[in-house]
Order: sequence, then C-alpha cells, then structure tokens
Amino acid sequence: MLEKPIITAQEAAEKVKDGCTLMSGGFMGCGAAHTIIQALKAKGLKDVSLISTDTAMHDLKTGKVTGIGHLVVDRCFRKITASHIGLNQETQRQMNAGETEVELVPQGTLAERIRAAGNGLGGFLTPTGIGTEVQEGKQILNVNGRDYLLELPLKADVAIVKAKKADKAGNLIYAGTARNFNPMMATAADLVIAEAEEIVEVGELDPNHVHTPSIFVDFLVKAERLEM
Amino acid sequence: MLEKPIITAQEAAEKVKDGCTLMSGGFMGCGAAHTIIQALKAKGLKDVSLISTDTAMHDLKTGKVTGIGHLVVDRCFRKITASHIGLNQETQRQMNAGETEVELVPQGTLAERIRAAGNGLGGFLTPTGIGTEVQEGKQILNVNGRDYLLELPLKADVAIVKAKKADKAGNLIYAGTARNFNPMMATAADLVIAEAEEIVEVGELDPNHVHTPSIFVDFLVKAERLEM
Amino acid sequence: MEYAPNKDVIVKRIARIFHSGDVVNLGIGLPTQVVNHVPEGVVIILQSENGLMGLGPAPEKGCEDWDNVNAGGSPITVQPGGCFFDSATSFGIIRGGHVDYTVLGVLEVDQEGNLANYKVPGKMVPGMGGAMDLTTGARTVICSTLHFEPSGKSRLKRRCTLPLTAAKEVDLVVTDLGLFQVKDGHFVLAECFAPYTPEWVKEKTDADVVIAPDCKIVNLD
Amino acid sequence: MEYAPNKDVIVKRIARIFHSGDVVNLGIGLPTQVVNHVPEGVVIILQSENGLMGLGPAPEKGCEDWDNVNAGGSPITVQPGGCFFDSATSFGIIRGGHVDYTVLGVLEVDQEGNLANYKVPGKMVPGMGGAMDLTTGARTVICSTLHFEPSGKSRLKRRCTLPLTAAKEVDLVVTDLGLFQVKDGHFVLAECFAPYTPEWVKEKTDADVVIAPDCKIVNLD
Repeated sequence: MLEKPIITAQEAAEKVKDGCTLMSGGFMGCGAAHTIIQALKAKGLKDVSLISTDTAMHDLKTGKVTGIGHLVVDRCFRKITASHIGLNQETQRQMNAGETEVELVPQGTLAERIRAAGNGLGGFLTPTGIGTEVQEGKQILNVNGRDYLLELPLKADVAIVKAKKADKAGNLIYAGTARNFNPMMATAADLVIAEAEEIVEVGELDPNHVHTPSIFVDFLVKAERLEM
Repeated sequence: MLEKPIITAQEAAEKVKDGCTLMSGGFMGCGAAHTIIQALKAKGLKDVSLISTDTAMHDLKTGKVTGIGHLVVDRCFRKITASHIGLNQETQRQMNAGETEVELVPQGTLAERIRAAGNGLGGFLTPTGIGTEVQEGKQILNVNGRDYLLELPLKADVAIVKAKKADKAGNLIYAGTARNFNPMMATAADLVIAEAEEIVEVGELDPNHVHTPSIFVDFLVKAERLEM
Repeated sequence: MEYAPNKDVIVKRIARIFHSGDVVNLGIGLPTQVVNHVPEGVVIILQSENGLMGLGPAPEKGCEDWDNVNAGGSPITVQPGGCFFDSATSFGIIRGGHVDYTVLGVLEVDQEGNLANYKVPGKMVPGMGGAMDLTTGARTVICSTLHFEPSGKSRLKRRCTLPLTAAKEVDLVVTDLGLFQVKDGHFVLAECFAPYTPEWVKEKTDADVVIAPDCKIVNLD
Repeated sequence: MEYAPNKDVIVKRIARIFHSGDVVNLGIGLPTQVVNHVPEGVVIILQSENGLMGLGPAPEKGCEDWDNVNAGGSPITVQPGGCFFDSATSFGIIRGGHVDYTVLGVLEVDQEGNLANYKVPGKMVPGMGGAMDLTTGARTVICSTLHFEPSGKSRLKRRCTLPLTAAKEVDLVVTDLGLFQVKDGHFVLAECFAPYTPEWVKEKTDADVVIAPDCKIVNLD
C-alpha cells in the first residue's frame, strides 16, 4: 500500500484556499482537527463556506473559544452550514447582524447529506423536517402513504478530519465520540487532510477495525494540539 | 447493559415462521449463519420470502451446496430477492421453471435499500440501473442534470446474521469479508437473531470496534457449524 | 391553589415511564436529570446522538477523557457493553425507530402534538441540532416542561406560535402539574400531581384539556 | 490475416493502464488475471466489492481463511494496509466515484458505450451482482473481451441486443485486436495489437470504428 505524505499543519493550511468549501469534523470541539485549525487561524482564511455539525463554543463573557469557533471569531466564513450554533455566541451575532449566512440543517439530515455525497447518491427521502420550516423550498414525496423531504447531497473542496490513529497509508481509527462527522466528511471532499494523534507503520492497524479506508485520505498531519 | 437470551439453533429456527420475510447475511456462504441455516433445514420451512445478496452455491454436477443454498434446494422460498444467483444452479432452475419468483437487484442498491429501511429513510436516489431493465416501473428524478432512480427501503420480519464475536448484551464484531450484508440486515428486521463463533462477557469488547450495537440484536446463538 | 414551580416532580415521573431494556435519549438540560430517578432494578440504555450507546455518569473530576462527551459537549463515561458509532449511524438509529423514548425540553407544545423548542425568531436561534430527527424518529416523544412560563402563561397551547421542531409528533407531556397524553387534537390529563386538582389544572391551561375518566392523583414527593 | 484468440494480450495491455495509487476493481474471470501483469513498481490497490480494500493474492493451499473471500467466493489474502467494510460502505465507495477503474467481462459492448454482460434471457440469468454499480460508479470503465464470439461474430456492436448492464458508461474496450475508446457514438481504435493492422480490425468489426490519427501498432508478446 502506498504511503501518504505527512505534512505540517502549516502546509495543510496552505492547501485550504480562500473562497473554498470546507468540511470540519468535530462535535462541540470533540474530534476536531485542532492543530490544523490553529494553523488556519495563523494563516488567516477568507470567504470560506464552512460545513460542520456545530461551530463549537464561544462564550462572550469568559472569552472561551473551542474548535472551529476560533475561525468563526476571526470572521473566516461567508457561509456556515450547521445543525447547531447555540454554544457559539459569535456565530449567532454574525448571523443576526447579517454578516455571515447561516443555513441550519437537522443534524441527522446533515450527516446523511454528507454521506450521500460521498456515496454517489443523488439524494434521499427523510421524514425529518416535515411540517417545519426545514421543508421550505424542498420537494415532498409521498411513499407508502407517508410524506418525506427530498434532501440533496452536500460535498466540499476540502475536509479536515481528526483521528486517534492513522497508519502511513492513511487508514484511520477514531476514538470514542470524537468519531462523529469525521468518517462521512472523509468521503465527501475532493481533498482530505487527516490529523492523527499517532501515525503508525502500514500493517499495524487491524483491518477489521479501520473506520476510514486509506483511499479517502490525501495527506496526514501529526496532531500537536489536543485540547478543545 | 441487559443480557440477551442465548438460545439454541433449534429455538432460533422455531422463531422463523412459514410465510415470513427472512433476511440472511453472507456472501457466497461467507458470513452466513450456518448453524441456524442447518436448523431451519431440519425444521422444514415453507413459503418464505428471502432477501440475501446471493443464494450461495449449488453445483448440479458435484451436488455441492453452501450457505443459504441448502434452503433453496429444499424449496423453502416462494420469492427470492437477490443480486446474484449465478453460482446456484437450482435457484436458476426454479426461476426458469416459474416455481420461485426471483427479483434481481443490483448489489449496491440492495445493500442501500436494506440500510434505508433500518435507518428510517423513505428511499434514495441512485444512478445505478438508469437505462437498464432495473428502471422499469420506478420513478426517475433528475437532480442537477443527472437522472436517478428512486429506490425504496426493504425490510424483513426476521434477520439471521453471523458474527465472529458477540458479547452477552448483543454487541457484534464481524471478521474479514464475512461482514458483508450482516450489519445492514441487523438494523432492518423486526426480529434479529445473531449467530456468533464466540460469546464473551459484557464489557469485554472494545466499544470503538463494535460493528453492530447491542440494541439491534434480540437473540444470540452459539455457532456450531462454521463450514460454508 | 398556589403554584410553585417544581422541576423535580417532572423528572421523577418521567423516570418511572421506562422499562428495562428501553433505549432512551435525554435532551440537554432538565431531561438529563431524569436518569437520576430511574427506579432501582430498571436498566435503561441511554443513547447520545453524537455517537454513543450506553452513556454512563459524568467522570470524576480529573478523570475526563475529552474524546468522550455528550451532546452538550460535557465529558461522560461509557457503560460496560456500550459502543461508539459515527453520526450517520447515530441518526440512522434514531430515524429508524430504534430509540424507544426521547425526552425533550419545551418552549411551546400544543394539543395537536406540535412542539416548538429550537428557535425564537430574531432572539434566539441556536439551531435544531438533533431535535428534529429525535422527535420524528423516536417511538415515543416525551416533552418535559414547567407548566407555566415565568410570565404565568401556560406552555401547553392550543396552537404553537413559534417555528416548529416537530409537527404532530408529541405523545406525552409531563409538567409539574400532571401527565398529559396528546390525543385527537386535545390534551388528556391522565395523571394529576398533588396538591393540584384536575379541575384546577384544566382551568389554568390555555388549551383544550380533557380529564381522563380514570385520571389519577399522584403524589411524587 | 488469420485470427487466433489470445487472452494474454488483453490482460497484459490493461495491466499497463494503471498508475501507482489507483484503486481498481477486477471482475471475476478474465479481468482477475490483469493483476498478474501489472508492471513492477506500479502499486495499485485492489477493491473487492464484497467488502475489502487491499485484496492480496490467493493463500497457499491449507492456509485458507474462509472469512476472507473475493467476490467469486474464493479464498484470498489481505495486503498490509488493507481494510474491511460492509457492503453498503463498499458500494458507497464504488458509487461515490472512489474506484478509479473497473475491469469487466463482456457479452456485448456497443459504440454508444452500452454494455451487456449479465443476462441472456431464458438461457442464463445469473443476476447483475455488483456490475451495474461498478459500471455506473467507477471513474473509468474498461471492458475486456476476446474480439470475436466463438461463432466468429464481433462482440463490439453497433447496438447491444441483450439486456444492458450499463447505458453509455463504457470508456475503454480492450480486445485481443486492440484498444478502443468509446467516443461520440463510435469506437476509436487507439492501439492496434500486432500482428493485426488497423484496416483489418476496422473491417472485421461489426460497428463503426474510427482509426485514430495517431493509432499505434503495439506488440504485447
């Protein structure tokens, strides 16, 4: 199995271009690629369209910021597609002020839309959102007497994901709830950069326990920052 | 975590009723619940609608039969939904003679239809089958300029799946390519019976490596027959 | 009759709904406390929508593993026999009807079974998170709420005015006054919590309440 | 010119198409043999649609692990760095465009890029297995076939008459006469395999063949 280039977080950040669509794994900061996020912050990023389950945390009172919230505070995003922004007061402020476009998507629908893009599906029918604002502008199909929304795939130019362990071929294993959106995102972007706490030799991972097959990963980064 | 009843293959077979819809994991016999299949054969089963990726093997010349093929030979099925029956000459004979209804489904579509049923989706759009006989009678939707077939969920009354290891709570870990259709089938049937080569105490499996969460499994059977 | 808000009776009553083996998802806030009141001998399985079956209690201080958090981002532990999965699988479990109960907070809930709990336009727009999938997918949707807003208005309505989280999905509403079933376009008061009386509850609720013929007075203290 | 069937040149030529890192799915039968001719130094990754990335060679006799089989049900080994997944994931990989090349056998293939290889109505109905997903999903679809049927008829057609496996999905056809691209409703002969000549190939093929201006004569022996 060919090995994937191991690059620095700075080199990874250079691959994320202004104006691109970026997927970032993580749930309230848990399972986010913190090292790469800090490099993106240092580099300065503009006009990016973010897809993430949430925008992690930003507490205006304490000033505490976690995960992808660091890039929200730096105004890196022109658009944010997420299921929850409730713990990031800056995201809410930017949305209410009309500074940043925010599209709210039910969390299960978001996960499935990303999976659909990675899996070559043209869309799927979900009952979630029927009878709510979420159905606005969407096609409703009735199957066997029940109404469903047609939801469409969601893909990105770049995905940054975070694993516990990688092998040099790019196989990934996640730990605990830090798995969350990472596996789907790794399938749905043209360029996938995986940050891993540990990078082992090819052949050291049990092939039954790999969560993300190597073929999805383009570059590896060694994690240096683990805190949220 | 509550433990699931460990029953004999004979008790498992009693739970599969004549006339029901049955899902059976396995790919050409690899990863099929051979112990339960033999108990079903011994019991005699009638009028069942089978969902399986294939009907394993039956060679008219050598008489060799594998996996679910044993039940095909015994004429247990009124209908078979599968992607491939090429290595079971008896299935083909029954189909051509009009004795058994056979519905052929592309393998990826079959896997996704079962997943859709287990995941509460009303259907999905796939490009597979466009322009072929598979599209007959199905709705075609155009999304962003590409045609897709709307494929619908597929569920069953009972699923028999085969794992390498189970814990007593019902968590399952599969081995190698014996995983195949088992994880999806475990989500898509009202009653799920899992045959496992090894049944360990609750807490002995690494929660990061479980392939099928315990909540999907109703009964456990200790595997006694491993050959295909 | 004087009203004093009492969150304890809400979580105590909900905790008695479950049977051993039930798969339960508890929302952030009040619903989370339900777990502390599940009767001894009843073993439920807690699902956390961020990717976990078998949620255990919070770790002791200093023992946090930041790879293991709940849907609110707080550190948790895992029960023996628990397991992890990705978010697509997690919501497949939810949407697919494999979660028996979801317990959620309320801004408004109405007699048609509509729930609003994720958005006050222009004021508070946290996003729906997993709530829309949970209300659509869980077999039984339980709303937990103080009966009255701070202003004194009933949170049980004839018709929600806020954007809906779910349309016609609510099965049960448990407040500090009683347990209500949503049925045929009205609330059925199945249990009234002492010291209140069914008639008083009906009078104070700004929705159509039918007192069940077998309505019980329950003391949860 | 006399024709002698030669499967070797087909698999030899296909094996030279790949670059290191390519993800390749080889169909049962003739395509399987392609792997034996991949040039030294080129490291491809073989996908097996029954749930494996990193298919290795067959095990030695007596070392079979019957949990590890290929899509034909025969025992296989796994390359270091390989991994297993379920069938939904496997076909997600295929349908999602993550397989660079699929190599399939042929009953008929036509100049519109249609392929028929899974069914002869009334005679042979093995089922499509994974072939429809593979032809739809793989980035490049390569058909491998002897140029002529045993009867002497060309397998390259103006229009398939058998039920289609895939409509307009075929990119390349490699026969024992040459390498054809499917383009704008005809076959473009990009390479002609010695000892045949482009004109002879064109004449013997029952379809519209355009000889590429830069058509090369290739010797694969």
